[in-house]
Amino acid sequence: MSKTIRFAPYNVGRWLVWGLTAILFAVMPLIFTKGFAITLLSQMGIMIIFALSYNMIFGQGGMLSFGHAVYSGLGAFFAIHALNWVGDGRIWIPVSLIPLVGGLFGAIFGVIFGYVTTKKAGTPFAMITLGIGEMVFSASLMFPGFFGGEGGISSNRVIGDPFLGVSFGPAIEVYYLIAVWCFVCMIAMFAFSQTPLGRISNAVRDNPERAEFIGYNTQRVRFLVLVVSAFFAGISGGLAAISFEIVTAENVSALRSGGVLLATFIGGAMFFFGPVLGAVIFVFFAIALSDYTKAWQFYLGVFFVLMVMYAPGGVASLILMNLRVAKYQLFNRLWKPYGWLLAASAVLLVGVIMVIEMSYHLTLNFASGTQMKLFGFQVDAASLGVWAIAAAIVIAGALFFNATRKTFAREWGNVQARIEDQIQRGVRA
Amino acid sequence: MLEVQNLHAYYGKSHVLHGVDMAVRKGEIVSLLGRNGVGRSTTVKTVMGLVEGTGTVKFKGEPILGLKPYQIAHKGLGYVPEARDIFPTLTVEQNLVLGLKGRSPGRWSFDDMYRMFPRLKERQHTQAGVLSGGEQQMLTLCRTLMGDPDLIMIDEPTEGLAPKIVELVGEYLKELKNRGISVLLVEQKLAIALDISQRVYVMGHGHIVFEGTPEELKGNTRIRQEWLEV
Amino acid sequence: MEFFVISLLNGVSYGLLLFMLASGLTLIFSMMGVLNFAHASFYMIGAYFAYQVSTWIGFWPALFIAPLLVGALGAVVERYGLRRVHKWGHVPELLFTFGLSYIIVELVQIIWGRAAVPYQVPEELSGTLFTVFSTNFPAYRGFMMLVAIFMLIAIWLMLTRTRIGLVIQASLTHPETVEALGHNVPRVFMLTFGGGTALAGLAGVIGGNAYVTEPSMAALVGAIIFVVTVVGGMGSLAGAFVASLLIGLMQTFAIGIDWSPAGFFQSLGIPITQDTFGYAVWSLKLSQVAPVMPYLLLVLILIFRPRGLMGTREG
Amino acid sequence: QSGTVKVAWIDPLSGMMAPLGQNMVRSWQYAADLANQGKWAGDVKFEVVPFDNKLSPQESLTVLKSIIDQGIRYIVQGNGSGVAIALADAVSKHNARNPGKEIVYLNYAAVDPVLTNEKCDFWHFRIDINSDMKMEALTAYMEKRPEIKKVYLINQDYAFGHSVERAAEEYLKRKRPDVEIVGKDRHPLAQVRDFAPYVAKIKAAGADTIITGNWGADLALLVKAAKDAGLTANFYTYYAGTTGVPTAMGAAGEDRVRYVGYWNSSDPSPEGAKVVEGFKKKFNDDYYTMATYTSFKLLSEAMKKAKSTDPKAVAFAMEGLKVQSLAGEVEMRATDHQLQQAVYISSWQKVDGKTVKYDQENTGYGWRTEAKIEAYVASQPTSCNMKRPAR
Amino acid sequence: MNATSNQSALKLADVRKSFGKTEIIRGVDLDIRKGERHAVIGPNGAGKSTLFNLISGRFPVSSGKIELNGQDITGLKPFEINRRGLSRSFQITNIFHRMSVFENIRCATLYALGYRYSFWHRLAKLADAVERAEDILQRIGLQNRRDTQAGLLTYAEQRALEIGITIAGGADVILLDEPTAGMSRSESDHAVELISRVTEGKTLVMVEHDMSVVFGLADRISVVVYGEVIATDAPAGIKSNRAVQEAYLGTTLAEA
Ligand SMILES: Nc1ncnc2c1ncn2[C@@H]1O[C@H](COP(=O)(O)OP(=O)(O)OP(=O)(O)O)[C@@H](O)[C@H]1O
Ligand SMILES: Nc1ncnc2c1ncn2[C@@H]1O[C@H](COP(=O)(O)OP(=O)(O)OP(=O)(O)O)[C@@H](O)[C@H]1O
Ligand SMILES: CC(C)C[C@H](N)C(=O)O
Ligand SMILES: [Mg+2]
Ligand SMILES: [Mg+2]
Repeated sequence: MSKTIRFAPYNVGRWLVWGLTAILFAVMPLIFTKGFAITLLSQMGIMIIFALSYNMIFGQGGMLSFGHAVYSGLGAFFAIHALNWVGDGRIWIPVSLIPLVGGLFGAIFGVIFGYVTTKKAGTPFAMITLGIGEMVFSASLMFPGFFGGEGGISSNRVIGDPFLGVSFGPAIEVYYLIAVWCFVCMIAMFAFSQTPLGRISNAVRDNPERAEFIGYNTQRVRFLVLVVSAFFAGISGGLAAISFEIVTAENVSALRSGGVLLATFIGGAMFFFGPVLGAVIFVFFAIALSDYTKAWQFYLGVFFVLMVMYAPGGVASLILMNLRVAKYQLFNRLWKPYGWLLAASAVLLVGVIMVIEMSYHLTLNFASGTQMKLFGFQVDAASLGVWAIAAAIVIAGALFFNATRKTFAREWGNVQARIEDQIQRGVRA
Repeated sequence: MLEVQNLHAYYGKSHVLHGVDMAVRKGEIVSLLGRNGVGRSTTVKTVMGLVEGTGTVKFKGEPILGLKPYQIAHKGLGYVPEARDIFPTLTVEQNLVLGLKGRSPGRWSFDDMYRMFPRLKERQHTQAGVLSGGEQQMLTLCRTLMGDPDLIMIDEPTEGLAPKIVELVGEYLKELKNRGISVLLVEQKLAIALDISQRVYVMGHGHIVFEGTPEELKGNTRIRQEWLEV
Repeated sequence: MEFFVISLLNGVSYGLLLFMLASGLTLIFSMMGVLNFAHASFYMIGAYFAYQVSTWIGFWPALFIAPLLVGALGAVVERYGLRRVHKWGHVPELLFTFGLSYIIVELVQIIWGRAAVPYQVPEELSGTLFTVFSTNFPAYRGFMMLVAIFMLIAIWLMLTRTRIGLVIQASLTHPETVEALGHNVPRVFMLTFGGGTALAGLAGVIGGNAYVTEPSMAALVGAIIFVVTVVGGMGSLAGAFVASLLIGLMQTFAIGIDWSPAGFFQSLGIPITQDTFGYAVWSLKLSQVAPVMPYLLLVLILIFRPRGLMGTREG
Repeated sequence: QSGTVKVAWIDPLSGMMAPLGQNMVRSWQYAADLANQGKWAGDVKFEVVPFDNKLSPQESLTVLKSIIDQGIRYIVQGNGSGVAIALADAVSKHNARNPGKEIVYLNYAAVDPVLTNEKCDFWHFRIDINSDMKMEALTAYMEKRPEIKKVYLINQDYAFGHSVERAAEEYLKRKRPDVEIVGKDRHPLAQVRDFAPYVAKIKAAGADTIITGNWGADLALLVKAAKDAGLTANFYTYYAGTTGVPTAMGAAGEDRVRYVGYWNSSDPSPEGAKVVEGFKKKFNDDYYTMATYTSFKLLSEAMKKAKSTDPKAVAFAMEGLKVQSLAGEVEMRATDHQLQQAVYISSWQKVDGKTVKYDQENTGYGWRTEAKIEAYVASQPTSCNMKRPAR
Repeated sequence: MNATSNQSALKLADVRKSFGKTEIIRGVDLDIRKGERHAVIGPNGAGKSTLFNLISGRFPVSSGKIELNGQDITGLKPFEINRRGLSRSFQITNIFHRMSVFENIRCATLYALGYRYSFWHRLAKLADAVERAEDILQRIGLQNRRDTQAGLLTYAEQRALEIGITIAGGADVILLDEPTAGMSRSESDHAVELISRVTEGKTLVMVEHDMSVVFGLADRISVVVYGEVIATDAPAGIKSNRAVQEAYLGTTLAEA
């Protein structure tokens, strides 16, 4: 499960994957054209860069940071000031290159803070990053001149005359700007993981002491990786500045730092593509789901905790495990248990969602009465009958789930054992 | 005292013990010999409840298979794990304290331990993690003794010990026996095992392939060649 | 003088509250190696439970019942959550509690809403304890101090009179071996976590009505108590005590002092004006910097004395 | 014209200021009901859709995006000038980039003067009176009270708090040069849980009067800490009427707390009394955000005048419009979109049924009007240079 | 036997080390010649591993001086010492568990091949690193475990990998701490053979309790007792040394 993905040189698969990614970036907004979808996709692009940059230190480098938003956030602040300066005519940079300003300052702060934080590893590192994160956050409110105080700094990304018809006014133009940056950054970060420094950061993660005895200054390794990571984080901040046209203290807050950790872990920190999935899921929760339910943070939290408990390799590991099953052509044995399991989970989920949504409605939507829409039905959240139905569904779902879970676990175990067997035999052969 | 019948054990899906039968009587030293990886440690761990197994294990006539390790320990079975299972952040003395099951020491006192290995006395208040390999080995043995077991299962106690200390350990095991404690010794070093034990078992790939006295084993070149030597 | 005495009292009472929180965190960390990110969430739950119970049967029963309930909840969390994650190491454990803190806030909001609840200081304690010069010192703050000190003694007794600490520390690295020596490790873990969270719950009972009981109360102290535990030295109870008081006093006094570098230079006759380079920095008053000070302290400590004030080990 | 006009309400429903938000969203929905029942805008129905912005400017913009996606064209907001400035800016940009999809922003409580001066914008309308007008009135009242000698300024550290602090210093210096300002404090907005250290400081400074723009929990907790410590200074506030503060003041605040606003909900006109009573009956809560009433009046009249519910037409129609609020006639000044209305100063007193009719938060205390400054007196010039879109 | 020259590869002069109040290493002088295979033996807790830790820079010395190939390396960091041509293995296996066997070795070659902290080279294109790694895999006999995750290897394989990592950087002075500990007879015979093969032409210093290994490999032996070197001699001399017998070997020597 905790295997790093390895590509043979010039493998067709890699070209295919990158090619598909590029096509996906290009056609997504053509499929989902609503204004809302564009917002969602743009945010995903930004978050992908941020999460991948975080994973450079977390998954690849073994540094658990609680303050990564410092780099994206400070990058964003510098980017937005740069944007304003461009607007004032004080400097000239094309808007499309503003993210580079973010990246540059992200890296500069990576050098400054990283010098301090990377002296340590493990828990002390985590704690210092927490401290630095909080410190920068509090300090940001103390220097309103630069940070704009509670209201933050706003800007206007539409500057000067449109270039080739692109003014960056319409959201779709901003989306494509983000998409291009995101794609380039993804390739760059993947390439980084295939360099000596990238690989040595894996080594330092696994066993820092031993790394010292093969000639590496682990502190230097951590430092360099952090700076590179901060650079990409800064780029994501710069893109955020362009997309939102406002940067506030929240951009450097613990909430952001926590968010990127959540996203990365959910996606799967062990795999290069994990954080990409994580970012997509996270943004989906935070933006799409939040439009439908006030309880989205609850669902996100539960989802995260379940992942930690049952799939610490993240969504990516789940996918890879299933791909492995498919590769060994054992899926036919899993269809049925899977079907039952999913059916049971669906029932349970419906019940839980009913309970949660009705409770939320009762405590939070006091003003609009107790009537609410649930799965397309009009229900009265205060009526005992509806609660009884919900409870019944939850209980039935739980029993059903428990029953199917056991069969599934057994079959899954068998299948995995067979695969392992085959692998073993393959090695012997 | 300890009876093991038809014991099977698995790590995940890999079947490690394929029906082990053996017994240890009161007041004797029994050695369990065999090559690396045949499952000697696993046998002892299964008896102790650290690995799940099927079959029968009786201690003092009571079935103990399926009990939790701490319950088994309270029945008077002691276990000295393979090398370096000391608690690195605690001091030597605290390690020993944890060996105690109740409040009061049984047959053994701290002083007995320190007399046995004066080296430990010197390091009494040091963190156990920084002890040398050999010192750690001594500490594990003493820690289990503090719990006052009636039968003690020792997994490769001489590994990493200087030749001279190896001899010393042999002496102390005999001393245990004299105090009425049974010993199940898992060993690699034939010489010492044959020297001190009353009976020996030889294990090969998950089951017992030989049972007898040391003399019988010395005489049985076939077993020795097939299961012990290269 | 009046200002000094009152600030001292305020600082100490705030510091002691921090200590109540930090002690549970320290206990859990030093024994189980788990950095419990949800610790402040249990503090919050304590406050809400106390509020709920006190609306039914009054504050005094709540003072005892609420921490017990929180402790039971903590034990359940350990039994069915943490224990499962334990085998994957400390980072997943930490992340588990991190995720838990998200869930707890949401649950609290589902049950009690997003606004503050009216959890009040009981009648008996709402008066004035004594008057310093012309300022009143509220009785409730005195009560807070008393509970904290009582708790400190209780923990100290438990740790010195029992072997629990040793068992847990040993189980961190070699749980199987400890179990083979005859200790019921899972139960001890459960009790420790339950105990630590109960302490947080007690702090919630006391702090909830002294300050405000609302859903962001956890996030607000969360970071600070980490500062306390790290500055004091991770795993050191004495350190947590000293650091709590230090930070409590530091924050209280800092708010009250308007000293700034600019003022200092001006009193030396060096003019500092709007146009001076770095005016934004020079003109910062201590009272404005107050929120950053704990974190600055944390970073400095970690750089120059990574073990913390009284800690024995790094990390 | 007919149909339903959705009005998005963007303010905090979570965090320290949530109680305030809850009270206000109720007020908005209540006022919408009044407008709908009274057919103020003919067949047009209003629907208030609440959005929680957690008091954060950034979150507000995210919320604004989804409001735009949902096709809502009217937004109202009030809690926090920081949020207001960000929203006004974002609305202005959106409207410029998306002609035909404009949004109108009614600001019902964010009173930083810049919004109707340097940063004024065609799409922004302020229904409250701005901070400088309030301070002008407050200091005029203080001018006649010689017992005021030492003043302490404590404010929230953000746009609005700064404007209160600045205005207080400036106007006091002009009107009462003898008054000494013994201390100034800015504390983080909606963060402080314990004001005891601040109170100790105020005490040490020997202040007899406190001027503060604090609102909601920030004022309630300040008052509570002052009460606990036995501080005897008088409070001159902007928002002692906001949710939570009356309870905190209780009897201890009698005659010691004053507040400046655009209405007195304890002593309203007969029309106002109906609203206050109806609201109390429905929610067991106090109606004090009179701007909700005025806002629907303005919108309704403007829609009738423009014969359209299109935001652009309505915005133009609102300019210079005069309507009846619960405190008399008010006018939306065209030059800066600052509503011109009277200013009230009231003090915290026992309910007596005559001058103090309704109590607040069931404390038995309410507001007694001390002074009323008519709109034309309270009015101030503006530096606004409004850019209007082509009609 | 290796060809030994008279130049010294590693030279310790009055090296001392205390932990707290206890002095563990109490003035050790040692001169190991280039190309020599040197064994360090001694009772448990004598300070052998500590000595290794001092030489390799894991702990700072309390006093004394250590020279590597004539250069003073006292007080340098482990990675600095490694870069000067000294590499060590550990008594407790110390590998990169989550990486493949091949990656373990390749990482160990990178610094020495001059790629240092590069993030402008592509690993897959570094022919020299790949070549050297493959070669070492061959030599330690793990080529058919090339892509296995290191943590999944058997104990003996991990020990072999440990040695592979140690020699991969091409250091000319190699320290091995109990390379055959925990191995069965046959495995340790295999290990001895492996060690003598891969350290061909290099200077080797090792700690070992297994006398058959020691006497099979070493050109010279030093005996450490209580933090002091009580004897340094050829194997035959050590075997017959009374003091050594008393302090360390005991009577079992006959069987070894
Ligand atoms: N935790 C485990 N998971 C999977 N397989 C294991 C585990 N522990 C041991 N094994 C395997 O079980 C078999 C028996 O192991 P065991 O430790 O009992 O052997 P042993 O006879 O004690 O040998 P040694 O001399 O190495 O101690 C070996 O093949 C080993 O690889
Ligand atoms: N960090 C440390 N702090 C305190 N004492 C230490 C430390 N490291 C080692 N020691 C002590 O130094 C002594 C020598 O330890 P060392 O590990 O060097 O022995 P050794 O010769 O390698 O023994 P073995 O053959 O048993 O491995 C031991 O008594 C040990 O307890
Ligand atoms: C709701 C109000 C109290 C907001 C405050 N007047 C401000 O301008 O920020
Ligand atoms: Mg074994
Ligand atoms: Mg050693």
